[in-house]
Amino acid sequence: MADTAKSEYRGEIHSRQKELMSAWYQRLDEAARTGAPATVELMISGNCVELLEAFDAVPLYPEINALQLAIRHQSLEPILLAEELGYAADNCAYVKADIGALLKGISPAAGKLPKPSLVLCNFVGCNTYIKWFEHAAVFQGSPLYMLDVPFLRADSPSREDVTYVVRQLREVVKMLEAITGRKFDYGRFRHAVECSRRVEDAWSRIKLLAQRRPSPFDAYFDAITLMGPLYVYRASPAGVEFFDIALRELEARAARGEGVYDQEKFRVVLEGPPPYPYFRAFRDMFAKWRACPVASTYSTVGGLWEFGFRHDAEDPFEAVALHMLEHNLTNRNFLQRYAQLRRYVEDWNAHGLIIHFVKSCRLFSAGQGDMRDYFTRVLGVPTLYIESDLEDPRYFAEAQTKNRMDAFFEALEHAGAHRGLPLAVSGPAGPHANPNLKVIP
Amino acid sequence: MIAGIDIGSGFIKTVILDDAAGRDAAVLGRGQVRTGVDLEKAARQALALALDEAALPASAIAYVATTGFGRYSLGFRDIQITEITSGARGVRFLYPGADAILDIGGQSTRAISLNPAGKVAHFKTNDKCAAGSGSFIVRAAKYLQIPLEQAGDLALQALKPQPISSICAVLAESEIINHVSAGTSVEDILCGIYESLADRSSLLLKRVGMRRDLVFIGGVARQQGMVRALEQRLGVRVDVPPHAEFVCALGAALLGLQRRRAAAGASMSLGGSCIAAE
Amino acid sequence: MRFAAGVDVGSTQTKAVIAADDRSLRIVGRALVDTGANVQKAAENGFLAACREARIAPREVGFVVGTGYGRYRIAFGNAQMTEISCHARGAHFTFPSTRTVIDMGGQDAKAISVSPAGEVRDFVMNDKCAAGTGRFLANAADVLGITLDEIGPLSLQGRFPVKLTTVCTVFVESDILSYLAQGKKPEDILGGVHLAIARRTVSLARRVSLAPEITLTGGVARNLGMVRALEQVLGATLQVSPEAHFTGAIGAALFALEKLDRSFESSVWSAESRL
Amino acid sequence: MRSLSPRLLDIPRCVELIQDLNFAEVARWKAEHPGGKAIAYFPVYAPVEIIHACGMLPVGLNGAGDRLDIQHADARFGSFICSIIKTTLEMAITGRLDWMDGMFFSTICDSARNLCFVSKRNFPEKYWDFIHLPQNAGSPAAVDFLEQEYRRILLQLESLAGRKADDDALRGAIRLYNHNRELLRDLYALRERHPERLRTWELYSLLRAGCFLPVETHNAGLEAALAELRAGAAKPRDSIRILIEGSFCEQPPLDLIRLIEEAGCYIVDDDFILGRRWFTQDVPSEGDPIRALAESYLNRSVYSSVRHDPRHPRPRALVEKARSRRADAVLFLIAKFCEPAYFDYVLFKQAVEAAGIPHLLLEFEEKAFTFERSRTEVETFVESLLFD
Ligand SMILES: Nc1ncnc2c1ncn2[C@@H]1O[C@H](COP(=O)(O)OP(=O)(O)O)[C@@H](O)[C@H]1O
Ligand SMILES: Nc1ncnc2c1ncn2[C@@H]1O[C@H](COP(=O)(O)OP(=O)(O)O)[C@@H](O)[C@H]1O
Ligand code: SF4
Ligand code: SF4
Ligand code: SF4
Repeated sequence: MADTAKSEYRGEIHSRQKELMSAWYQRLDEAARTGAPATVELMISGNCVELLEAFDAVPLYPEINALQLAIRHQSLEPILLAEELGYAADNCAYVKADIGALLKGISPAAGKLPKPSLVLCNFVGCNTYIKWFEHAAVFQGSPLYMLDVPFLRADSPSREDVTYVVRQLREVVKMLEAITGRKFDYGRFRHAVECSRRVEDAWSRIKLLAQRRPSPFDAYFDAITLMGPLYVYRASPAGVEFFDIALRELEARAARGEGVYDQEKFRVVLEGPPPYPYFRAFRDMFAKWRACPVASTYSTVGGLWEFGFRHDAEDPFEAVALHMLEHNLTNRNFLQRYAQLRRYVEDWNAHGLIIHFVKSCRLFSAGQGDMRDYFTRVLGVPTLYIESDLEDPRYFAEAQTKNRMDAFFEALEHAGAHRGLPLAVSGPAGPHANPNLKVIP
Repeated sequence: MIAGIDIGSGFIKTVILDDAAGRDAAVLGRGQVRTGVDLEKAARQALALALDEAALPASAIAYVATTGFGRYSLGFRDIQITEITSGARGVRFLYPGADAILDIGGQSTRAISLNPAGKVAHFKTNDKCAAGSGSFIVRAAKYLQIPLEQAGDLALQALKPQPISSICAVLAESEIINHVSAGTSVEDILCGIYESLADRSSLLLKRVGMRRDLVFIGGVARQQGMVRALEQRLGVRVDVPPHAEFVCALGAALLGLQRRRAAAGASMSLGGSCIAAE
Repeated sequence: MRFAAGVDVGSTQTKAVIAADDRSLRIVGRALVDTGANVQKAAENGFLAACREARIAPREVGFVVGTGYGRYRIAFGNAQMTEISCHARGAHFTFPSTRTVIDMGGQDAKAISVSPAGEVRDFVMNDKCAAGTGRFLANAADVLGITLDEIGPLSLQGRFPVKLTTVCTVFVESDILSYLAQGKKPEDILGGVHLAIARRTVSLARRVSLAPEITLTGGVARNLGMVRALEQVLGATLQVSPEAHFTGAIGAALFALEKLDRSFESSVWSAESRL
Repeated sequence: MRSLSPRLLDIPRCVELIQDLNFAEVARWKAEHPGGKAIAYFPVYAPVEIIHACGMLPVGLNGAGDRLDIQHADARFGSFICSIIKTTLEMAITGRLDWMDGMFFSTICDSARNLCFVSKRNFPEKYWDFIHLPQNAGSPAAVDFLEQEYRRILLQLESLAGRKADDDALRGAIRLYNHNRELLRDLYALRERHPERLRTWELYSLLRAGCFLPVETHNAGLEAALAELRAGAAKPRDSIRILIEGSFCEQPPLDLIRLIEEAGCYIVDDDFILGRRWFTQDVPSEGDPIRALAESYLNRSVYSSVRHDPRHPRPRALVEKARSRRADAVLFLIAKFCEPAYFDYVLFKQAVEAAGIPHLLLEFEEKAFTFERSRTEVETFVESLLFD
């Protein structure tokens, strides 16, 4: 569709992203063939890639593999294989696709995937991680370390929470020393943490660019392009370089007044992961209405930085622990997610909220009905609720989803939402800056 | 004589088995009637039809084994067995080396795998949803205005099968109608329906661990289009016994026979579980 | 005087309405035809019949908005809108104080929350399974051998509604048969059928906040038994207009009138409809 | 129905307690203890000793079964979410939990965790808390962390109660619950040896009734029941011995448990209401009680799908259990949409198959009220083991 081509920004970011990601897969392939470098299977959520960098170990993110399979329409086969093994129709399909692909030897890249030297379950929020990595360790015959991160049950973590995580991180260091045969290099660790800080700075500024009107950055679909390097290369100079380029490119775009849609009509906030098997079709539904996702919770699964948190090299262990405990979407509680979304609607000047319920993921989806109630009834934010899945193509009904999207945007259009909206300021706006947002008593 | 009565949601099927002939059992008569509101009455009718065919009086029946969803509803039964156990038994009798079974009836789809000894190893049944079962085809035939009996053969003549995306037996109607109005041939539509039903069945079969070939029973097994779609989808040989819809009734009769012999042979009754209800 | 039309091509029935605008808005023609196999034809027939009732020639109609599941198949339409927008609009026109619209059609059910100005705020629909839709009722009527017009009133006579074990439109047939076999009265069975659907619909509708006043639209609104069952489960009264079945078409006609009024900005869907 | 001890705790009374959505027993306790607080907890496990030591009544909520028509909760939790999440919320929305002063959730699954916070928004006047139960049992840091977590909870409860709970009160509570678990262990052992004497649905009723009663009352009732059962006798039935796995959180309907037994099964072990039987040995009642509770959680717990312990793989534990109970088969009785149970099923299945133990997977929903399909499946399973 012509509209989509227009909405999809292509710059140097994209070619660099491709290079980086294929270099990553090459290193994994190398590890599969030669046994080096060491590889650590890790979850994206609140990942501690800085620690790996200190050992020159390569992270292996099964979520990235699973989503690659889905985007390429290759997820159904491994999912079905996993279901033959006994996985339920209602288990997270990320897990099924990953385990199925593993057993079938399917790799999303040209090369092979290694048997990880360590399966490091950073249990950051999602309980499915525990099961997933238990199974991954069993099926691959790799050692498993369960890094237990206390859930964020208060506004911020307690001293005890931080101590607990730091103590475990030190146990991981011991394990990595044994596995890699290298001594832990504290200086390198600090350097890795410092790289992360710089990447996080750039990434945050990119996200804040989306407050402009028109937004030069699609914080949902385009954010995903940046998320691969963000998780794989965050703690390395390559990551710093990449994000510097990205920021420069997007700032230049903003300076020229270019937007994702030059005649941006609607601005929406997205909750929930995208339907990867129908990524393109879903994107088209936004393009049809020139609706730009200006902020999304999905892009904060790995880390939430736009509200200020940075890794601090002064106390690198504590910094990593704090990131895992507090500054990522999955370990934050559901009400903190409401607050995050509300802030997006307000400060990013959005017309409405789109909640994408994915059947696989209860972490994201369980309770989104209540979220909808809060946003429509309490805050008066126009909200669309749609259901499908992030990995399993059997749960996406294109015609029905399109019908719902059309109805939502028809309603916004009818209400004249796209007219008379003040230009967003470039810095963070104050509370309730958004005239679209009315708190209904 | 032993009677096996399968009280299905659509039809009641009865088989009369000869228990006199040494070790081998022989089917003497069959009867089938539509399941009405009064299950017992319909079952008696089916039994009467089978007795007619066997040219036997009602008094010749010494033992009655029931199966199917209405297995508990006959007062005059001696034993009741689930349709999965009896289907497996019937298939094992007809195909001693059978590996897996698919049984599609009016409202149900069942996949069964057998272990090398011929016992039920695993089974799966469809959920509280008629998607994928025989009534899907009954409805489709109605919308397409063709007799059900011809549906299977018509599908064999398809040139360009049109898949059906809706799994709901009811909502598929509009899709079928759309195909008709778009000028798609009845053959292509039917073939597409069979293909999507075969898709769904293959999922169930995978989950019970089907390995080699398949025996297909139940009313839908009479439809050649479905048989071919399954063969294509699964890439295995699909056997359909003659009188495929009577296999559960046959299996029930065989199990009845076995129990009767065991009871006659030993003073203590064996098995018994669900049977010897309190 | 200016005329505009709304054509709601539903899965089961096609509804067409002609709206006229001279100082006040009026509905001057309506028609109801079965959708059947030829969606395009049904839309055309419905539209022509509505013109006849309005005593105008088709070319006098300045703008036609199509809605319903077959909206993209209307050859003569000027634009399309979703049935959600149209039902909200139509219901708001009939009952300006309505805040929630429940639409029960042949193959789906939906609930829409509307603002005081008649804008859609939130909506839910159930459209992957025929359970709890008009088809469910039609099937029940079939099995019991009575007409659709009769089931509602009959269900109201049921004093001891049965508890259905399934909401599947196919399985309900055997459920009903087995209740008959147990000697249950048709009115009690129907009472159970209506209650089961009402429960299902209300629990769907609660996803939008269900603020009063609540309007029932769609073909099922003609079924008085369903209206009462819904009211019982909701614990509130429903507004039901005699035109309930035409609500979607009325909404579409009103949008069409608006398009006539404004030299409308080129919006996406109108651009697309010219493709 | 047999009556065990008319005065204290007979089976019909237990069934009544389980099915009472008005929680009359809790209301009575509150009336008898003016100012007393009732603290509910969501499955699977909660440190009831701490609640008790604060002078509060711990109430184990295990959903509402089929006695509640879900009208509101579906709108909050939607599709693909297990029943217990919805029945729990529905009870709260419809005012059935008004007696409750607070509620605990813990690290079992994502749905339950989100329910904790959704509840907090909808009922801000109550105390809601989430206990992080460590999943890294192998690390020495875990004990220290859990001890601190329990101290945090103790502080919260103390401020809610307006009184302190000293170590002696905690030790007293530990002893009471140790005794409770011992009685339950005895009942389980008795049923395992003589499944004809004590049906599982009866044992289940006795067990679950304890969720709504003060532990002292429950102990007395169990003692009487045990004495009576030890003396009793019954005719053995022709049944296969099965072990139930997977019902640790949402509970199967009582009728389903009955149906399984009627279809020809002796249930010789199960994981119903697992949290009340959490420890395999007594919690030490000497020394620091909070430390003892934390340390017991990590080192003396049953295996469970909601607790990761690298030292004791669950599949192996299941096979050992099946062997030691001389079970003919394993019945995986899993609540629909229960993700932890679904995941564990995969590895469990491999383990029991390797061990040559037949098994069946049966899904249920606590809100179900007809079981035709389940009946067919269980009967077929029994038939496949009995007929040859
Ligand atoms: N004459 C026929 N030719 C082809 N198919 C038939 C015929 N009669 C019935 N069927 C198919 O068989 C199904 C009924 O199968 P059956 O095994 O008897 O079901 P049940 O045991 O549920 O009553 C019907 O739904 C229909 O699809
Ligand atoms: N006279 C009537 N009495 C009762 N119910 C009716 C009547 N006419 C139609 N219906 C109900 O309305 C449904 C069709 O509703 P409609 O809104 O036209 O659906 P759709 O837009 O999907 O075609 C039918 O399935 C039927 O249940
Ligand atoms: S449940 Fe959600 S967060 Fe957890 S692994 Fe699956 S997709 Fe990821
Ligand atoms: S999808 Fe169709 S066949 Fe399945 S339960 Fe719903 S109405 Fe029945
Ligand atoms: S039944 Fe399973 S999914 Fe549901 S709350 Fe309990 S543990 Fe979680």
